[in-house]
Amino acid sequence: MKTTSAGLTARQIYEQKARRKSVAVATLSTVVVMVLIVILLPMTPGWDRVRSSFFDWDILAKTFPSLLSAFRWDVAIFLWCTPAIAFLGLFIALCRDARAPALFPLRVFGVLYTDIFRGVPVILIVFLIGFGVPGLGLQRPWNSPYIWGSLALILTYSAYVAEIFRAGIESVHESQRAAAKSLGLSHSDIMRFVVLPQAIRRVVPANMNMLVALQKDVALLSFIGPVELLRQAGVHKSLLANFTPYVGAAIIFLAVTIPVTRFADYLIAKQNKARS
Amino acid sequence: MKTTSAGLTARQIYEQKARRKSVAVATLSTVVVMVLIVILLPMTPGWDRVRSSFFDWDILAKTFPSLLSAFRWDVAIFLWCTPAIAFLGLFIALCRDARAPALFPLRVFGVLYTDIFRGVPVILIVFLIGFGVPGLGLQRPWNSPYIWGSLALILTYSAYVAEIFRAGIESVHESQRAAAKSLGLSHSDIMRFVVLPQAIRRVVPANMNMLVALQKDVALLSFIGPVELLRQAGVHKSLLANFTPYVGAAIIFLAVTIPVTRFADYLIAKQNKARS
Amino acid sequence: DTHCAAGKTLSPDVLTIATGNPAYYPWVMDDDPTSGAGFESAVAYEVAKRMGFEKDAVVWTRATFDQSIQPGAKEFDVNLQQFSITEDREKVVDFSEPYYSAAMAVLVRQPTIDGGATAELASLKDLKWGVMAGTTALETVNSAIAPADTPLLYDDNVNVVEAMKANQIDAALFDLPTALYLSAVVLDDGALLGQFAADRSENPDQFGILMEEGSPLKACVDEALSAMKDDGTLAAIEAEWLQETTGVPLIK
Amino acid sequence: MSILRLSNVTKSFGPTEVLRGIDLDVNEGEMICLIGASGSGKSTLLRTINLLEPIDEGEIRFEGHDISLPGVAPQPIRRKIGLVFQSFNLFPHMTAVENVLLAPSRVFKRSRKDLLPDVTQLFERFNLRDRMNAYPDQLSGGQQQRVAIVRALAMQPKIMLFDEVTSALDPELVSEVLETLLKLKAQNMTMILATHEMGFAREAADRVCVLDGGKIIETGTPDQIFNAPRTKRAKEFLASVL
Amino acid sequence: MSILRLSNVTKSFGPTEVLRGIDLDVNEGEMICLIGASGSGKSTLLRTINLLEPIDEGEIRFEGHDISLPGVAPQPIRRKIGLVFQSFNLFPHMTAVENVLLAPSRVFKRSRKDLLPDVTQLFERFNLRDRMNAYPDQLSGGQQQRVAIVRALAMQPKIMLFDEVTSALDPELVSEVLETLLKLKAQNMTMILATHEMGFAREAADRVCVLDGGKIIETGTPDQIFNAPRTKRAKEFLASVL
Ligand SMILES: Nc1ncnc2c1ncn2[C@@H]1O[C@H](COP(=O)(O)OP(=O)(O)OP(=O)(O)O)[C@@H](O)[C@H]1O
Ligand SMILES: Nc1ncnc2c1ncn2[C@@H]1O[C@H](COP(=O)(O)OP(=O)(O)OP(=O)(O)O)[C@@H](O)[C@H]1O
Ligand SMILES: [Mg+2]
Ligand SMILES: [Mg+2]
Repeated sequence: MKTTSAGLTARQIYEQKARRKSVAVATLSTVVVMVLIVILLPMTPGWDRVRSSFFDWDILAKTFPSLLSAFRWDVAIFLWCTPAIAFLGLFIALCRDARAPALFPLRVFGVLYTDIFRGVPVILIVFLIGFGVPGLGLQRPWNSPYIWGSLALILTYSAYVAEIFRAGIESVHESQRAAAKSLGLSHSDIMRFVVLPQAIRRVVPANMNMLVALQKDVALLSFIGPVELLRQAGVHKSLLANFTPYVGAAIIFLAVTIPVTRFADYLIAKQNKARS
Repeated sequence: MKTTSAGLTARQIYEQKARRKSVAVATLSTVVVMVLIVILLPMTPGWDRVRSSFFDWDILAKTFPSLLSAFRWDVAIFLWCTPAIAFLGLFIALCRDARAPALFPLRVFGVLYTDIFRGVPVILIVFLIGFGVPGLGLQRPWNSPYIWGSLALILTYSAYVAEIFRAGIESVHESQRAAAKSLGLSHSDIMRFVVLPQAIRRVVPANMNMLVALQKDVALLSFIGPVELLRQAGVHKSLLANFTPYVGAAIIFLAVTIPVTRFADYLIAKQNKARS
Repeated sequence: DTHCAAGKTLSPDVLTIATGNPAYYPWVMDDDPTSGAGFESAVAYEVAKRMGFEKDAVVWTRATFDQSIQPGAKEFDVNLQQFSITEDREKVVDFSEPYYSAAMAVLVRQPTIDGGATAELASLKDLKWGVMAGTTALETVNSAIAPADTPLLYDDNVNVVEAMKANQIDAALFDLPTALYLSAVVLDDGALLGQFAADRSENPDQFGILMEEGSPLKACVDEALSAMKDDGTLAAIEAEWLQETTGVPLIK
Repeated sequence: MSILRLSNVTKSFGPTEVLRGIDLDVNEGEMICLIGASGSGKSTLLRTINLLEPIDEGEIRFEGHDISLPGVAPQPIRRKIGLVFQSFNLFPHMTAVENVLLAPSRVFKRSRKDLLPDVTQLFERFNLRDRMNAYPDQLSGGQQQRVAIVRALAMQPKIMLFDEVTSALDPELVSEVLETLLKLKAQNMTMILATHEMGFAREAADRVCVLDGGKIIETGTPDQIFNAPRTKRAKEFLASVL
Repeated sequence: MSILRLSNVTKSFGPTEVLRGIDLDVNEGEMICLIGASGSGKSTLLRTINLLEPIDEGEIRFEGHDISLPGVAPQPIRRKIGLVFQSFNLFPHMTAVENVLLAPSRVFKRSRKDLLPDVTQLFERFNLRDRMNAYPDQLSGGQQQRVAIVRALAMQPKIMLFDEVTSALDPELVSEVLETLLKLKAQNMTMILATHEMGFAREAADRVCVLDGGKIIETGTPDQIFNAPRTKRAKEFLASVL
């Protein structure tokens, strides 16, 4: 094979051609599929009805601003729940890792806690705590559904986050602990300086995915009162008897969750690559 | 150190003592904590109210049979969704892995699919599909909320399961593919005989966790009509103005989810151990 | 200040009234309770006035149905949202005297009537029913009609109607004014198949104003309501906002 | 007679040039050892011959045809060129015999029953008869590598490539694998080995090539290379490992 | 003078006896090499000396005290006994100097500023001065192992244990680590090495112990062991690795 005048080898030229060809094929097949969808879908019998029920542009335009402003509640609830979840999750993870016999009740507590809160649907916890606890006779403002609904989310998610942290702690190779021990470091120093910093770093992507799930589950608070995005969409739906506001809500969720999910996927892929 | 007459070394005797001591300490501390809970809790001012609101034995006994019978719907929905999710999830995972240029639309479809269905709250998908599609003019029995609600779950969960499968496929070490390639096997044979069998085995625990999540999210179908466990508990709650039926529902969920979660955790731990 | 509610409200000199989110026609017109238009809105302002709160001393808030009938402290002084008075609920919240006795009406779509459904219990048994969960309508369906298929349950009116549009259910039971509104406005081909009269002895459905358990306002509200009944104001409001309902056949 | 001829083979990963003009002529029945520091390009070279990596420039002639030409279907070539890696060779979900049977049964479309006698004989020949039904994790590292060699042989390759097949093994297990290689040599198999086992290269190789920075800086008989290296880099490398 | 004396050290993992009565006497300034097949118990022996594994029977006397007695606090002992593993030694989230500073700053409660001059000197001594602020993954394998050695030395141990510190390294990197060990020997550090590097053991060890099945089957000067092994197992083992 000789280098040609353009500075490209015959192979590179061939590959360029092949690449151009495959781009062309890909474009063509994509266009064909798109055209089929765009032409065929409106030909289905119920299309008009579905379009006006789910994709009514005027309704979307009219309701979108209020949806956006309701979404601020989701964001706010999310923001105050996240640190609490991280903190509580780490605490529970450490409970489950406690080894001294006197701490046995802590370990049992950790196990029960994660079992219960991972085992019951979030929505049930939201109902139980969000409706139930304020019903015990708390006075305003301490009976706010924002407080107790958020607590329900915090309790549930910290159980998942605790398990993630625990997996992180266990994923730190035994020989790291052995190396730290062999230097004469104490148990707590080993956990604090050697194990946790590595564990927490490793579980960042998994925790990002939990954040996405949390962001979506904030919507469940709407069932106990707070007028956040989902409830606002539901109100519009009820008044307009049209489901387009739900589509608007879905768009808002996607705008937040896709980038974060993607970023988490990217981090996980990077980590897997670094590990292999 | 000498072996004693009982056949135990001094060290073993010491360790036996230490073990006995730590069991004693653990038991003692657990008992103390339990006693504190049992004695102190009923002394709190709101205890009577909590007990009658959440733990009313009569109400539990009265409502539990109907809760159990509603739970059969959860089980049934779960059972017919699971195979569909596994199948669709694997298909989407393979779509995302498609490499030929003519399959580019499939790849795009796979990406869009997982992004959308992982990004929107399940409850929204349930509303949109459960009410929307039957609205196209389907006749009974094809417009049943059981069918379309299940489809909503299937679509959502297969997006997650697809990502799990994809992670499994990617976790198969590159050199396994290389070894298969070097033997002259074709692309599809490599996927079928070498990659997938390993990938699927590896993601069993992760998929078990998805099953637990699915079992819990079946409850969301109640929002479009079906009277399953959560709805049945809600009805009792509204009419009796008492939260005990929710506690009953939580107990039923826990009875199913804890064993499965535990089993999945055990499998994951075993896998991690085998890998390190 | 001499009126009986003085000092008993959440915020001094202001009466906080809750309604649903959204609030439905004809109980509140255009989801705007402050207009005084709509039956419950009008009743609320009248009751408030008789308790010593002029129009500008009334503040509206919103609360979901479930949220309102939970035990515990409330975010409102009084709440009108078509709450049916029941014994179980009386244990955890307080209700005023009834301000409306609701007939319950069966909402269907025209094709169901064309399919042969009539206002007779036997015919109703074979329909597929949908009901709002958590309301007393469910008990009425189960006890009075006892349908062959278990009813499907929904969280709000529009979901019931949507299921009806999707042909997932044939019939739904609502209080008559709501049913009239849904059939006339929300459904293209809605119709009322029949009604259970308001003065029925079994499962009577009477709406009360809801207050926190042990609310000191209950006496004042009751006093205002009975005065309104006595001087015919309540009947006048009802006549103004709620349609004549005699056109709907009674269920046999 | 030359079975494989590389001329001016060049390969970059992005900006890093990994192979910088490799010329190599392999005769039938010859055993060639590639030695060189880590990162010098030994593995990459073997992978390009097996068409696992496309090359940028140059040509690879196998049985007279330029198999590096773009558009050449790789599968039929790969069957004739066996490749055994350092580790992760066997498919862990299949027994030894299933590992060996997979490729011939799929590629030649022959039934496993048909294939079994030949394959059993191969296992026999390499003293693995009694391990045929074991799963990879029930085999020692040395046994695993020998099964990998059997698997490649079952495709009846014309040439075998070995990429540091002993370097992941415990020292006591190295010799059994090296003996297997000697057995293959005795049967006149053409072989290219990338190896760190200098002792073995010295004793067994027909020719030794020293790679450095993606180039063959020296090639010759083991005697020439180990006793009288000509280039400075080769001298340094040999000093560091001997 | 004896600094470490093991008598009849016995250790099982469940049903498998891993150490079966080890007797070993280590004098100050001595360098002892443990050799033996994989699984013979070399690593376990070193780990028991560092109190990472409790023993079942026997005693371990360090500076005259039986440190294997149940109830002895392990931390103060471990400080005085440095241990370097085959790999995964360094804490990957800390730079080289942070790795080295962690233990002395926490254990001796001295400020990092206080410690820095001494530590810098250690880095200097082992030619790592310019790599002090690199993270482990920015270091070559050989550099990593040398930092691990520096980290152990920063605790001013009385004795250093090395567990196959070169076996995960590329061949060209082995020599720099072995040179470091020679440097330590020149400074009269007491050392026990488990190693597969027979050449090094032969040249550098004061004494070589051959382990087999959890027992020291032979011990003597390198000359005795490598040229005239007495036991049959030792002969076999040496034949397989030389
Ligand atoms: N897929 C790849 N992408 C980028 N760089 C690569 C890739 N594979 C190898 N390299 C680089 O190519 C160079 C040569 O690698 P190669 O594995 O061929 O060396 P080697 O001689 O086999 O070394 P070793 O003795 O460690 O196996 C190295 O610098 C390596 O980092
Ligand atoms: N934590 C453990 N649990 C159970 N068995 C173990 C454990 N650690 C080691 N063993 C077993 O003890 C025996 C001795 O292992 P050890 O690691 O001490 O050998 P070694 O001489 O260091 O071998 P190598 O040269 O492979 O490092 C082996 O059979 C091993 O499987
Ligand atoms: Mg290599
Ligand atoms: Mg070892």
